[in-house]
Parts: sequence; C-alpha cells; structure tokens
Amino acid sequence: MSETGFAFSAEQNQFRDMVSGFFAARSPMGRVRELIGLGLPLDRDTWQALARELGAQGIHVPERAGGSGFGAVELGIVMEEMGRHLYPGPFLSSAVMTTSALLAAGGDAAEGALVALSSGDRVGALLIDTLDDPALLGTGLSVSDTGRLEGTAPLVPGAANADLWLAIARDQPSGRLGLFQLNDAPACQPLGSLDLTRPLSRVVCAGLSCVRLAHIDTATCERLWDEWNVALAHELVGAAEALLAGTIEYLKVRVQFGRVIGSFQALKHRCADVLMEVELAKALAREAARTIAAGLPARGAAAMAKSQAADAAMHAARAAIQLRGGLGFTWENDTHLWFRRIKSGEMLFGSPAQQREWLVAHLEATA
Amino acid sequence: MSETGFAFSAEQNQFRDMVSGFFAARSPMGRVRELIGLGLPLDRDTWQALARELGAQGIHVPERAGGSGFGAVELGIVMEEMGRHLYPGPFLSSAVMTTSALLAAGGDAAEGALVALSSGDRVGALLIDTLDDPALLGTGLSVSDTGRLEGTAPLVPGAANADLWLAIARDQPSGRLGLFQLNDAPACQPLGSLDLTRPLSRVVCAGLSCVRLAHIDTATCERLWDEWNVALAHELVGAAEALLAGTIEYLKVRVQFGRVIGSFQALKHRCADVLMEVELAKALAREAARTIAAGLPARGAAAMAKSQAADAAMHAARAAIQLRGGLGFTWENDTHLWFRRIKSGEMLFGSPAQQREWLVAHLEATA
Amino acid sequence: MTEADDSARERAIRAELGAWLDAEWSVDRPLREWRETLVAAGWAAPAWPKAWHGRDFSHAETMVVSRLFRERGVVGAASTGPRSLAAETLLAHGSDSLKQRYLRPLLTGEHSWCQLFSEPGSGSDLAGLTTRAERDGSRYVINGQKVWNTSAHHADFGILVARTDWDLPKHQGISYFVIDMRQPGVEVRPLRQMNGHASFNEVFMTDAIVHEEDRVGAEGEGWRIAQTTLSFERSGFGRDRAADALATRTGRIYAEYAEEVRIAMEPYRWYPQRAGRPDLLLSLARANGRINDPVVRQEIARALTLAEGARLATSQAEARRRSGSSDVIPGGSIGKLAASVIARQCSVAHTLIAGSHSLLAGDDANAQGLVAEILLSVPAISIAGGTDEIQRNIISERVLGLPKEPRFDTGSFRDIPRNPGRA
Amino acid sequence: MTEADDSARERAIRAELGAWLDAEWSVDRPLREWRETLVAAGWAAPAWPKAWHGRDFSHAETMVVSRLFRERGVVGAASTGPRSLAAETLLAHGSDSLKQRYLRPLLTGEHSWCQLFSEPGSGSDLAGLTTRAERDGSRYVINGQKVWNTSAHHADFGILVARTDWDLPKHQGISYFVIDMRQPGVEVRPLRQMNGHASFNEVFMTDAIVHEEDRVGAEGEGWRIAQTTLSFERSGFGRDRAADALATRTGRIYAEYAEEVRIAMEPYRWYPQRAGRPDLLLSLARANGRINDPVVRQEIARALTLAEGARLATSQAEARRRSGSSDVIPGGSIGKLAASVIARQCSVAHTLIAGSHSLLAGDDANAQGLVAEILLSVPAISIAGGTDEIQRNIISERVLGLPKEPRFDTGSFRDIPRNPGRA
Repeated sequence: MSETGFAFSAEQNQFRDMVSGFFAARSPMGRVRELIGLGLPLDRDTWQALARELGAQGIHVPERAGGSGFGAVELGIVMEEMGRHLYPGPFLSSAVMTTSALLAAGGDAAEGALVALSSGDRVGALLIDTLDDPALLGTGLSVSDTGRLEGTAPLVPGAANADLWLAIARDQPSGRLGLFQLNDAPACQPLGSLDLTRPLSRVVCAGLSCVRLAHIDTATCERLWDEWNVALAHELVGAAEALLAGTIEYLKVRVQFGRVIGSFQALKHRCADVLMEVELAKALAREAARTIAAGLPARGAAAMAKSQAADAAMHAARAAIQLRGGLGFTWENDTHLWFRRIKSGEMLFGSPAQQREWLVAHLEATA
Repeated sequence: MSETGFAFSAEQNQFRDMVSGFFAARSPMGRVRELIGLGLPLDRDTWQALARELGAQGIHVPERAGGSGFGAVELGIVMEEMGRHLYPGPFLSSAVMTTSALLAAGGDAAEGALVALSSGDRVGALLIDTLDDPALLGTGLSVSDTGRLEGTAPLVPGAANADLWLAIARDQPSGRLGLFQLNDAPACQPLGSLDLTRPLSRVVCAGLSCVRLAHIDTATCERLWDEWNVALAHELVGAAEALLAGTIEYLKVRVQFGRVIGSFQALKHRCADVLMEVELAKALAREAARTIAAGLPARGAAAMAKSQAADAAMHAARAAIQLRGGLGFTWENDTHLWFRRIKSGEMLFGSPAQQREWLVAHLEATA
Repeated sequence: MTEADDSARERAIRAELGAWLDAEWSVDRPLREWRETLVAAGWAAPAWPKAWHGRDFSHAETMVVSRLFRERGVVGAASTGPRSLAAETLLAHGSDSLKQRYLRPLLTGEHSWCQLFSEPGSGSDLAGLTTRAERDGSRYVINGQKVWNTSAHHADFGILVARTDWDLPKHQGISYFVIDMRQPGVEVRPLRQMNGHASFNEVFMTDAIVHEEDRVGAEGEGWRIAQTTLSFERSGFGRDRAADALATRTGRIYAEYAEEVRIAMEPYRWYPQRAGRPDLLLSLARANGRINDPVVRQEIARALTLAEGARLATSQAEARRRSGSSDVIPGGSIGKLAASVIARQCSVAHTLIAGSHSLLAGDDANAQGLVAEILLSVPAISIAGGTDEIQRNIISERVLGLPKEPRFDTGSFRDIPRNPGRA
Repeated sequence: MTEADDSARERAIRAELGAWLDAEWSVDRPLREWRETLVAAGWAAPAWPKAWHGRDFSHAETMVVSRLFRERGVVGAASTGPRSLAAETLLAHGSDSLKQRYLRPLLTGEHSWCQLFSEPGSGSDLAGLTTRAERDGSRYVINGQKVWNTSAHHADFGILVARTDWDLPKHQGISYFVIDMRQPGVEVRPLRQMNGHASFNEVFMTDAIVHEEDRVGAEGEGWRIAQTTLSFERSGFGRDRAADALATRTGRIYAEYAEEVRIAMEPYRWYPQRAGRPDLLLSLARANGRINDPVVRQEIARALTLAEGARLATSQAEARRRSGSSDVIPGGSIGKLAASVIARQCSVAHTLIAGSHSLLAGDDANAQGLVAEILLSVPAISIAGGTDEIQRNIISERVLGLPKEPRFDTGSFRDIPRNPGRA
C-alpha cells in the first residue's frame, strides 16, 4: 500500500476521454438496446475499431505481442468507461480473461494468440470450471495424455462470440494445471442470463483436441483472479457513476408536490451516501490497478477494490431504480440494464463476502 | 409459531400502567443519577416496595413459592417498563437469572430461596462461568465431592447487591451440571462496567461451602438462556421506545435554521425507520414471551426476539445521540445511560450475531 | 345480539341459502348464467343494499354465506381485479343511474374493469394529475395519459380521475368518471417491467368521450371519492382468495371460472417474488450446499427474523384492534416499509446463497429461475402502492407527530410547477 | 522559479538559519526566553508578513525552515490548540493595534487562546447565535453562553462571535471580538462527555466587557471573518504534529515544551478512539481468539476496506490537486462522512470481537479499556465539526448540484424562530 496518492497523467486522462468518446459515438444506449434485441451478436465493426483506434483489447499486452504495452491502470480506464457506457461486446471474456491468461502463460505459443486478440481479429473465450474461486480451478476440466479436453465449463462468459478458445484444465498424467488452446470450437449451449449485456454459456467438452501452452501454478491462478476482479471493480465504478449521474439529472427535473424532487432531503442524502461509497470504491480500484501494474502482490488490494465497488454499485443501482419511482422499474428505462450488469459484476470471480474473506485470509497469512 | 395474534388483556394493560407509574414515581431519572453517583447501592425501600406493591420480583413464581403465579408475559411487561425507566436495581440478576434458575431446579430446597427472593427480602445472584453461551456452562466452576465450589465466575451481574447466592457448576464426582446454593457470601471484585446501571463483578470461589439443589441438564440450561434473552428483549424494547419518544420530543422543539428540526425529512425518516424496527422487535418479544409462558420450545422465538430487539435498540440509541447533536454526547444528558444499558442488553447471553446463528441451528435441527 | 341470537340467525341463513342452492346450484351450468341467477336472488353480494342486488347483511352474516359457498364449492360473484374497487366506489358515491347500469354486469363478470389513476407525471403525488376532462355540452372530452393500469387491456370500463378545473387548488379541480374503454379515443399499450413481465399497461386517451351521466359525484368531488377507492385498495381489495381453490376443481362451471381467474391473476404472477420469498431461503441454502456457511446463516436469520417480526406485528395489531385497544398504530405504512426491508434482505441472502448461479435467469437458473425473478422483482416492492419515502413521511407525520413537509403546491393548480406532459 | 533556483534558495535559507541556530539555540534555555529570541529574529512564523514577526516566506521556503528545525531538534513557536486559529484570523482581518498586542505573546506561548463560537441553541446553525454584544460607549457588554470550548479553562483570550444587531438578517448582525477570559464576567465550566472525558467547556458570559479596539473588523462583519477561522480549522489547524516528537527528548527546554504539549493535547486524548481504531481490529481478534470466526472476519474486512478506501481517496485527491487536475471534489465533506461510516463499522466489529468483554470499561476491560472507550467515543465523530446530516447537505448541494433546502431564516433575525435561551 502506497503512502502517497497518485493521479492520472495528462496522457491517461486524454486516453480516458478518447475511450469515453468512442463508446458514446459507437455504442450509445440505442445501439446497446438494438444488439440486445438481436440476441447480442458481435458488432465486429465496433470491435475492430476499438482495437484499431484505441488499442483497447491489447492495452495491457506488450508491444511485441501486438499490444499497446500499457498495463492494469490503462485497462482499468477502459473498463471504467465500458461500465459507464454499458458496452456489450465480449471485452471481459476476451481482452481481460483470455488475454490475461495468455500473458500469464507467456512463451512463443501464447504470442500468436495474443496478436490475434489484440488486433481485434479474433475474439477469445476461456473455459474454466469455476467463476467463484481460483482454488477450485481444475476440478471439472482435464486434459488426457492424448491431448483431449474433457469435462464441463458450466458458466462461460462471451462464448457465443468467440473464435479462439483457451481452457485452464488439469493435465491428467501430471495432475498439474495448464493453459490449453483448443484446436476446434466447442459446442456451446447459451444460458438464460441475468445480465443482458454479458450472457453466459455452458460448454461441454467431450474429447476436444487441444495443445498445452504452459503449466500454471496456484499463485498464477490467484493472480489472474486478482487482475479480473480489479478490472471488474473499475467497470462497477463506471457503472455506478453513470447511474448516479443519471439519477441526479432526473432528480433535478422531476417535479412532485410542486417542487423538484431533488430538493427532498431524504433523496439528496441518499445520493450523497452513494457518492461517498463510489468515491471510496474508485480510490481502491485505482490503487489496486497501480499495485498490479507495479507487479506487486495484489490479493488484498483486489479484494478491497472488488468488494467495495460491488457494494457501492449495487447501492447506486438500487437508488437509481427507487428514486425514479415506477419509471426505474420499467423495461424501457435503461436502469435495469445497469442493474443487471452490476449484479453480474458483483458475483463474477467471488462475491463481496468472498472477497472480504480473502482479504482477511491474506492479511493473516502475511501478518 | 402461532397463526393468530394476541393482545394483552385489560388486566395486563392495567398491570403495565401500575409498573410504569411505580418507576416514574419511585425511580425517576434524578434518582437513577443519584444512585449511580453513590456507586449504585441497593435502594432497599424501592426494591421492597416493588415486591410488596407489584409483586414484580415473583411475578413468574408460583403462588406456593411466594410469587404472583403469572409467567413470562407479565415478566416481559415488568422488563419492558424497567428498560423504559432505566430502573437500576438488580432485577435481571435476582428476579430473572437467579429466580428462573431456582424455578428450573424445582423441589422443596429451591422453594425457600424463591420465597425470600419473591418477597424482596433477599437479593439473589447467580454465579456462572459464561454470559455468552449455555453450552459453555460448567467449564469454569465445579463442586468437589466435599461440597466445595471452586473456580471463577468472570462476569457476574448484580453481585454487589446480593445476599443469596446460587451457582451453576459441574458436580465433580459425577461430572453433571447442578444448581448449588452457597452457604456464605463469596468475595466479589467489582469491575469497571460500561453499563452504569448494571455493573458486573468478578467472583473467585476458592472452596466455598455449598449445597446442591438439583441436577440440571443441557436442555434446561438452554431454556434458561431463552428465558433470560426474552426478558432482555423486552427491556431493550422498552429502552428503545423511551429513547425514540425522547428524541421525537426533542425534534419537535429544537429549532435550527429558523425551523423545528423535526421538519427535516432526513431526521423524520430516520425516526420512522427506528419505529418500524422497534415495532417488529416488540411483536417478536411478546410472541416469544407467550411461547415461553405456554411451555413451548422457544429457542427460535427467543433468538429472533433478542437479535431484533438488540439491533433495533442500538439503532434507536445511535439515532437518539445523533439527532440531539452535541447535547446527546454529553454526560449530563441521560441518553448515554440508555446507550450503555442497551449495549449491555445487546451483549448479555449472546450477541445478535450469536442469536442468529442459534436461530438457524435450531431451524436446521428441527427441520 | 347475544351468541344465541347469532347462532339462530346463522342457522336461518344456512337453511334459506342451502335450500336455494339445492334448487339452483349445479357444476354443469354455464358460469354467466349461474351468476345471473345468483345476482337476481341477492346472494351474489349479500352485504350490499337490498336495492342493489344485496341483502343488507352484516359482516358476520356475509361470512355465513361465504362459509356455506366454500363448503359446497359454489362459485360466487365476479370479484377479481379492480372490479371490487369500482363496485365499492359506485355504491358509495354513484348515482342511481350509474348503479343501475354497472353493478349487475360487474357482479356477473360480464364486464371487466380497470383503474385509471396514476400518471407518468404524478406518481407519489397523485393529486398532481394532469389528464384533462373538458366539458362539451352533456359530455366530457378526455385527453391525457395514465400508467400502471392492471388489466386495462381486457377491461370494458375504467374508473378514471381527471382534472375539470385548472384554476382551483389541486385537490379541488379533480372529477371522477366511468370511462368506456372500448372506444376509438382509448389506446391501451402493455408496459413491460424490468423483470420481463408485462403486468401493467399505459392508457392513452385522445379526445375520448365520457357522458355526463358517467361522472361519479359532482364536479370537483373526484379527490374525495378517489379516497374511497384507495382505502379499499389498501385494505387488500376484499377479494376472497379462498375461492381461488375452486379453480382447480373439475366441472364445466369450474373450468370457466378457472379461465376467469387465470386471466385476472396473470399480472400478479410475480408478486410473491417481489416480497423476496423468505420461505425459500433455507431450502435453497440446503440445495446449494451453503447451509453450513456462517455468513450465509447470518443473512438468512436476518431475513427470517424480519419476516416473522412483520407477520407478528400485523397479527398482534389485528388482535389489539379486535380487542378494542387504543394501542394500534394506524394505517399499514409500518408493514409496508417493513415489507421493503424484508424483501431487500431476502435479495441479499438469495444472492449469497446462489453464488455465481445468481448470474442465470429463466429455466437455466437455480430453482427454476425464481432467484433471478426475485432479484429483478424486489426493487418494485419499495415503489408500488406508495414508495418507502412516502411511507416514512406518513409514519413520521401521522404516527410520530413530526411536522409536515413545507408545501409548495397550494393555490391555483395552473400556477404550481409540474412535469412537462401531453396535457 | 526553476528547480535550480529552488535549491539555491534552500541552501541560502539553511545557511542563514543554521548560523543563527548555532549562535542562539540551546536545549538548556528556558522555553519562553528562547521563543522571545525566535520571534524577534523572524524565525517563529516565517510565512507571516515581515511587519508581523515573519519573513513573507513562500510555503516551500517555510518548509525548509521546518525541516531544519526538525533536523536540529529545535522547538518552534507555540502552535497548539486554537492559537493558530486566532493568529490566522487576526493576521487576515485584525487592526494593527490587535496584531500589535496579541501576535507576539501568542507565538511565544505567553498567552493561551480559545474559540467561542458554538452555542447551546446554535450547533449546526452557527449563524443563529444569540450571544449579545451591546455597545456601551467605547466598549461592548457581552451576555450569552458558548459551548464546546476546548482549552477555555486555561485560556487567556478567546475569539468570540456575538450578535450586535438583531434587526438585520442573521448573517449580517454578527461581529467578531477578542475577549479577555480573565475577567469576572466570564465563567468557564468543564463539560463532561458520555465517554467520561471532559475535553470541552461551557463558557458563561454575564456582563463581560470587550473594548472597542478588541473588535476584529467592522461591526456586522463577524460572519465573514469567522469563515477565515472555520476554513483554517477545517484544513486541520496547520499544526506541525511532527514537532510533538520533541516532547520526548531530554533537556530543559524539551521538558517545558512537553508540559505545554501535554496540557494542550489533554482534551484530544480520546480522539483516536472516536475514529474507531481500525488498526486494532486484527490484533484484538487474534488476542480474543475470534480471528477464525467467519462472521467476525466479514465485519473486520468491511472496516478495513472502508478505512483504506477513505485513506486512498484523500491521498489521490491530494495528488490530483497537486497535479493541477480539475477532477477534485471540493471540501472535506466526503472524507468526513466516510470517517463516520468507518468509525461505526469499527464499533460493530469491536463489539463482535470483544463479545461479553465489551461489557467492561476502564482498566478491567479488554485492551486496557480501549474497546469501551471506542464504543463510547464513536458517536461523537458523526456530530463534531459538522454532523453527518450537514455533510450530506453539503455533498448533495455543492458537489452534486441538487437544490438547496427551502429557507425559513431570511429577513430580520428578530423575527426568525429560535430556541429559547438566556439571551
């Protein structure tokens, strides 16, 4: 934990403005709604423009592997804006989950995939047997000595859009965990998902041919989890800020009892509480990203960032619905789309309660 | 759990008015303050009048043992008013803890003590080795085969005023739990206590002569705990209602910014929330008392009543301090005396978290 | 009456009604025809006045009728949905002409009704409504939009509040009407909620027509009359839920009745989930293997304690009311606020129990998608029927006696700031 | 200035001050005498104007002086307690006569000061104060009561706001004074808090006298001038806490300094407990054998997360401010509100950790009574220095731009409803 604060550089702030402008122009809410209505096909033009114009998919990938050579801080900027604009592309699954796994694996074999993902030409998905706890990785997926992937990945984000497949599975002869690349696309069963902008699939692997990119150890798995959680924490912060801003806007114009409802103290105070919670979440998320970018252990920082961001964002979402009255509960109002995205952000890679447990376990282990 | 609600009878309501009137006249806050200033000596006149005029100490004791022959519902009425008026006499320790233990033990030997306690002639205290969990009873106090009590009761309520001593201890030869009456007063070490109206002592027993009144089993210990918690739940409800009423009164007269502060919506809403929580606590406490009075299993009802009452009362206490501004934080203002009493009510016989754990354990055991 | 009188009266009613049922009741009769008979005989709504299809029965006498209907499996008058609201209001405030025309077909189920009160621009502040009713000779021309209108898509008539005078203070310029929903000027659109159900409608009125004789009460009396409707609504509609069980029986009339109930109840299918389903917590925690997690147990215990506390608070208040005690907190605001807290706590517990399975919805999800439906429905409970904020205002002002909010909506309605809208 | 200039300037200051210290500084000098020398040489408050004991130093230059003082263990000017508040206000708004008389003995520690702002009848609404200052020739007669006056029991002078005109609007009728605390009309009584400490006082003024030349600024300017005091107070007093370490050194001057610090700091002894002591949670949980309880771990994690979040939010905002970013939320209200939430969460966690030991207080209790002191001190943090409610008003109005509360305190102060009081 650093003693003094940090601020974004002018370049980082400029990058944020570019990302925000990109989503505002290329993925406004009308477009998000349209894609949801169509069953969320990949808008490949926008996806590729995101890579071409901003290098977003490879923002944290070294330049030699086709990336921009930045790190977790800049990835956090992208995720924050993605939460703010509710971008529905498979960024979390491809650019965060799959790409981080490839970066962790390292080596030449991974580099080809990294180049393909960073350029936006391919969309990655990662098959894992748990979204809850890295300690459970490898309990459901295994690779036989003939290089065949077996087992079930019960909840896979972004599978419907993917054309580059990785898996974390247990190497059966050795019993060690490894990162594998599949040679063919598996059969995906789309699942009814709470989050309409980030649907899940179930993937059953019955002897799929794959190659091992690397062995990975438990510490690496935990590190991946930390990185994913920190990315999600940023997204949750962006979503919470968008909801709060929209709520404030509504409170300033909506009239009841002859006065703007934003003048009612109980409503004002609720917004103040949400802002305070979101400000703490933002500070924790940024510090956690900086910790990861510095290559430092991030277990505690990630747990704090994720739990606070999820709780703050859920409060923001509940307030956003409540303070809009019946309107906020309608399908036509966009609030529930954020509510759903926040709920999925809350529960992916460990609930807030799980994060808190990990935090204390970490502090006790390092005391 | 009953299907239909119950209401107090006219007689019960009249009894409540008498109890409330008694405390208002005989133990107003000025008198409570005075006794605290004197180190809380027993006001024997008031104590005996409480027994003589209201039969409060023996309200739940059968008439043949000198009591009024009522039960947990009427005991709850007394406790609720005690919390409302912050009566500082050793009622919980003598009339609730010690008397319930004697009632549970039963038999002729207990009857003499019950008569003495019900009449207000004697003040009882019960030595136990835990205030947290009935399952820990008998881990610190034991009685040798020559009838000598050994061990420490680390936290004993009401010891300073007691002249009739009981103990729950493990009978060493048999290893069974028993209720014992001491032949002589033990040495008490008064402890600095958060609750100024219900101080604690530490009692070290080094071979004190005692007689066994009865053996008691684990189920009886749990039942005692339930009864004590239900009594405390009533006290917490009474204390919370007193604080809320006082807060409302203050909010109606205190002026800031040219208006009565009770017109500020944030303050109004906080009071509404407290009232709602207290109403639920009151309903749970009354139902739990009725369950005990009916001789039915009360584990779940007691746990719910105690946890809800403690949480509601702590909210009422925090609101009472906060909404009085600086005044509520002063020693001279009575609010902190209730805050302290509520804190002790919260933690005696199991914290709210402990109660919640017991509730689910009970529901699972009986599912 | 003494108890002996009571029981003599009960025997008399049972005898008369029993004989009549022996003669008339048959599970093979068509539903509508049976109800015509029922209404004509005065057994459809015995509590109503004799002049209007009833028998002037007391509450106790009416209960005897319901009991016998239940015992014999008899289908009663149509009482689903907003019908009862319309009926009670018309009985209390309607002209003879209104009662004459609407009460009978309402009881027989021939006509279906809806309620046209809330507007997009006036939710918590119902009296701020801006739907116009402009007089044009012996008729009114209605323009405006209503919202949250359950069953409007199959309603024949609606009870409507609209503004007839814009110069009076807000509560005084409102009038109360019966509107024919089957006219060109009335358009009903379904309104989908965030949980995917479409239980409500929006109703757009463009130069819709109401005849003078379909005004309830005098011009400007609308707000006062609406209070009758609202207080009946708050009391829970008076619907005989026990009668729903008839829908599962076999026989021609039961099949027709089941269809009537199915249509009327469709909008309410998700209501149990809105309340958070504390009843499912322990079983889902067991099924998901989370029952031994101490943190999960805490959240479950919180939810169960709150739910049981609210249940007991209601039943004890009811018992006190019955016993004539003055120690009764008026109104249902405390219970309504508690319901919100309970539902939210259930949401927290369900999320924790389901873990990453709470990411799923529909048939793929845990517990047949109920958990997802709970998470997406609970936000409604603190809004519908009066927001938490309104309940807290009511509790603090009416129960605790704290001062009212300062008012900014006195004087002519025309001059009060309001939301931009069509009207 | 370039960096090279900066470092040349730093070397020059260090050379001049170093030489002067070589000549003057000694740990064996009496504290008061040393400070007279320090003030005379302009090193006591180098940021102050040259005309008033200072050197017109920039912030950076002043830091060079502090750093050298720290390196050499030099005791600086008296800065404890409300002295700095008085000094900054007098420098900004005082007449030459006021500065002439009060600044020097304030720096040397000869005079001790207190602040007389809050009143029993005006807490959140400071401008509603009712202490009267009535003109009587060239003097004012003061009547009224103040409260929460830290160190008033040993103060020589107080900075006082009182009402000089009751017909003007509330903010306009207030004037600002220096009052001599050692006069018969001023009575100071200690005020004990619920945690047992007596850190504050009540001050009763009965026909107390203030001379015209002890008025700061013009009549009616008091509210504006008080803002200087309050903003300096909010910024944390500017007190050099690093200097406290000197109190532990040996030598005559350090002993005298230690006594000065001890007296001044006495009222603040419980302040760390007021903040909830998140730093103690893990160690106490270990010591009490509760560290493996999952429910306890949740509450500890909540507290630590909030505390770390607030710490980072502050330091990141500071870094953004330094980097010249406009993305800085003004004021400390968010941090102040967070501090309340953190402290309350710590209370919850400490209670759970201590179990029935939280029933004890004082030396008999867990952790030397710290837990009891925490439980009894935390309620202050959401009140002192502006209640949570005031912070939420500020955040929602100034940061989020929501409308202000409607005002009921405009027009002549005489006509505004207020609390009954002595004045």
